[in-house]
Amino acid sequence: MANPMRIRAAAKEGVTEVRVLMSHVMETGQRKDSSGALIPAHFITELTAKHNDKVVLSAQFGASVSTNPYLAFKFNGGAKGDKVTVSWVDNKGDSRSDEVQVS
Amino acid sequence: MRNALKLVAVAVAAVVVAGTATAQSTADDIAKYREMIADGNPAELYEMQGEELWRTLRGPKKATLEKCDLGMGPGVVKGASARMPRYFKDTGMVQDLESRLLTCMETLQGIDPKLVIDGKFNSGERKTMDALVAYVVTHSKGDAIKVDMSNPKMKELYALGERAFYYRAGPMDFSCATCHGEDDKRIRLQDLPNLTTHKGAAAGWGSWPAYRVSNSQFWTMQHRLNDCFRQQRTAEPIYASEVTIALSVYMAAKANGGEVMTPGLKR
Amino acid sequence: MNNQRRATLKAGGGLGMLGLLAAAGLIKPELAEAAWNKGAFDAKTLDAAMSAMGAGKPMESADVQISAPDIAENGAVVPVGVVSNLPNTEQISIMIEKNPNMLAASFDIPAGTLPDVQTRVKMGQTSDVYAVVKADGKFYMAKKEIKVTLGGCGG
Amino acid sequence: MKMKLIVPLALAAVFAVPVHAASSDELDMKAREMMKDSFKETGIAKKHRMLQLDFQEACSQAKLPPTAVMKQIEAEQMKTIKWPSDGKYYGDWKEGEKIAISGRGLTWRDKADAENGGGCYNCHQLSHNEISYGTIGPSLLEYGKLRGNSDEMVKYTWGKLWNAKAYNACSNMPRNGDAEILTEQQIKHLMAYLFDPESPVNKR
Repeated sequence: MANPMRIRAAAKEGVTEVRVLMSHVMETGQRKDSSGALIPAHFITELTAKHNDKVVLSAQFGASVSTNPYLAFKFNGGAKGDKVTVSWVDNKGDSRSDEVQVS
Repeated sequence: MRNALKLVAVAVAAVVVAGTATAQSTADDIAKYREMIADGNPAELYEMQGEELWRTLRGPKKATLEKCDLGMGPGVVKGASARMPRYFKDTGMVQDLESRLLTCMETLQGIDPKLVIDGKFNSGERKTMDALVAYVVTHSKGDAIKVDMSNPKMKELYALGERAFYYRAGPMDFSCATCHGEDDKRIRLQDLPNLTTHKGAAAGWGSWPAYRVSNSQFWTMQHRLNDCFRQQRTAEPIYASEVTIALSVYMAAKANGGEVMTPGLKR
Repeated sequence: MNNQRRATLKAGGGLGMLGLLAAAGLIKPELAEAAWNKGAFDAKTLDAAMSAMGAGKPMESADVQISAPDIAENGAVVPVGVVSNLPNTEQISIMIEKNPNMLAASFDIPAGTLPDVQTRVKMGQTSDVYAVVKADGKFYMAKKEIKVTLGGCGG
Repeated sequence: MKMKLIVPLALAAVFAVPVHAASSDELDMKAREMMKDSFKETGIAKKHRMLQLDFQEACSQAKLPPTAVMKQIEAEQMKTIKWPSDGKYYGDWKEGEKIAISGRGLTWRDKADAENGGGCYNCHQLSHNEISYGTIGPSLLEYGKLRGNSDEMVKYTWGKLWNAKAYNACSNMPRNGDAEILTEQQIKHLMAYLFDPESPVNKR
């Protein structure tokens, strides 16, 4: 089971900045283990962020995104207490969704 | 001949100056890089897991760690790691954070310390330890390093730590001092704190444990020391063994008064 | 649903599982609707990746800005931010020329979201990093070289 | 000398009160025990690695040993230097560069038969092209260009690469040849890297 994300969303002067840390190995499929066997690719492929019910960002990731991915973006509007939800799915079908209130 | 030597000296000086200029711009670029990744330390992910684990019923005794005494009273996490290693009356030993957590896991939860001591990094109970450490050290961030050196055992471990620090051995003749005994040195592009000074010890001790971007792992001080010895080409230090506590006391005492910046973010 | 999505589904790529999960109600439908552009992510050359994205040969634009360090202390974590000053920016993509798979990430920017994203990517070696922006249906780009250094004791 | 210490100390331990402050000799002894007991064998990193050679022990303090001791160590270490068996000092600078860059080998994760690196860049600046270099040792940029290739300079460099302790008893630099970190052939490659005019150490 995937570990939770850390999401921070802060509203300032009409713009909400969202910063997300995801817990994921982001394995490229090109690395070998100590016995020389290829470690299968395992990485987040898609991500969606919503402000209340509105999609504010959708992203596609490849294996070149760093382990424990970081993402920061901004959207107009958003007020203290609003809900920001971030969801991801990886290439093995694992998924995770977490939400946070705008501060 | 003498003139020729002088010429060489001038040429060397010129190279040194030119070298310093490029080294400076490289150092600035690296500083910029570090600044850009400073926000969003993945150690936070470990901290979240650690906080959860702290409150989770685990081990044969199905207990949490909420009564664990890290030296500030049962369950007090705030400021605890800033004061470690410290002498604990109940065990009669000087303990660093990891060895103290082992005591709590054993007494409260019934978890065998061997699972960690003989374990492998990044797996099993050592992985649990990583998360717990991340949780605890985050709650001393910004505090002053405040290690109580009044106990005679602390003093003895300091003296032993100092001897371990200068102990040269192995096929490469290295000691800790080889890399950490002088100011303003670096390995490759990584600055090496001079751990024999307050300033260097505060920078080094104060910024570990840390998340390492090069291998995407959170490293406790036990892990940091283990890898220093690996690179020294010595035999492997036993997890939470006396040498690891002694070196920790040596560094922490030198660092006293410095700022806790944990969890750090390292190459 | 665009052509890319249909083609990928027909090919039975990595999205089969997603569909199943969506059907089972395990993931929210809007997540499954987003199309992971397998062709672009699997592309081995810059041209192939660009064409799979429908970008062709984007023109260089000063309105696309990359914020990234000149030197990365470690290639495993290289911070890359992209800001677009082009009106109606719909999409921002980050590509690393010398990585085996050059497309690292692609962001769809709906109205109301600022064309300003930051993430971190892996780089195997010193390389040009491209920011490709789709605005008003047209593609633009900027590039910047990031040096990747070897570090530590190397053991 | 060390053996004699053990008996009185063991006795002292029996009568010792818990707060008794250990003397410097006792601490030295405890430290030696600690350096033995706190380590375990893993892979090729055997426990005997914790035992010290005489010069290692002499160089295990914040202060350098007295000049006479240093001179004696240097004279002994000088005897360990093996000069090239075929009289040829230079290999291939391209191979030398790889050795200079690699910091691998001899850790408990390495295999016994693995080829070790020289780890030169960990501590030294060498070529114009590599910006990631350490500063524990002096810059060796344009080594051959600046120093020339007189017999004296070539021999000194070979000797220094083989056993740095012959020239500075407590040098931070490993005894590459003497401790069998690098082979004679690898040292030849490093020599070429340092002296060859075509090497990026000398050619911009």
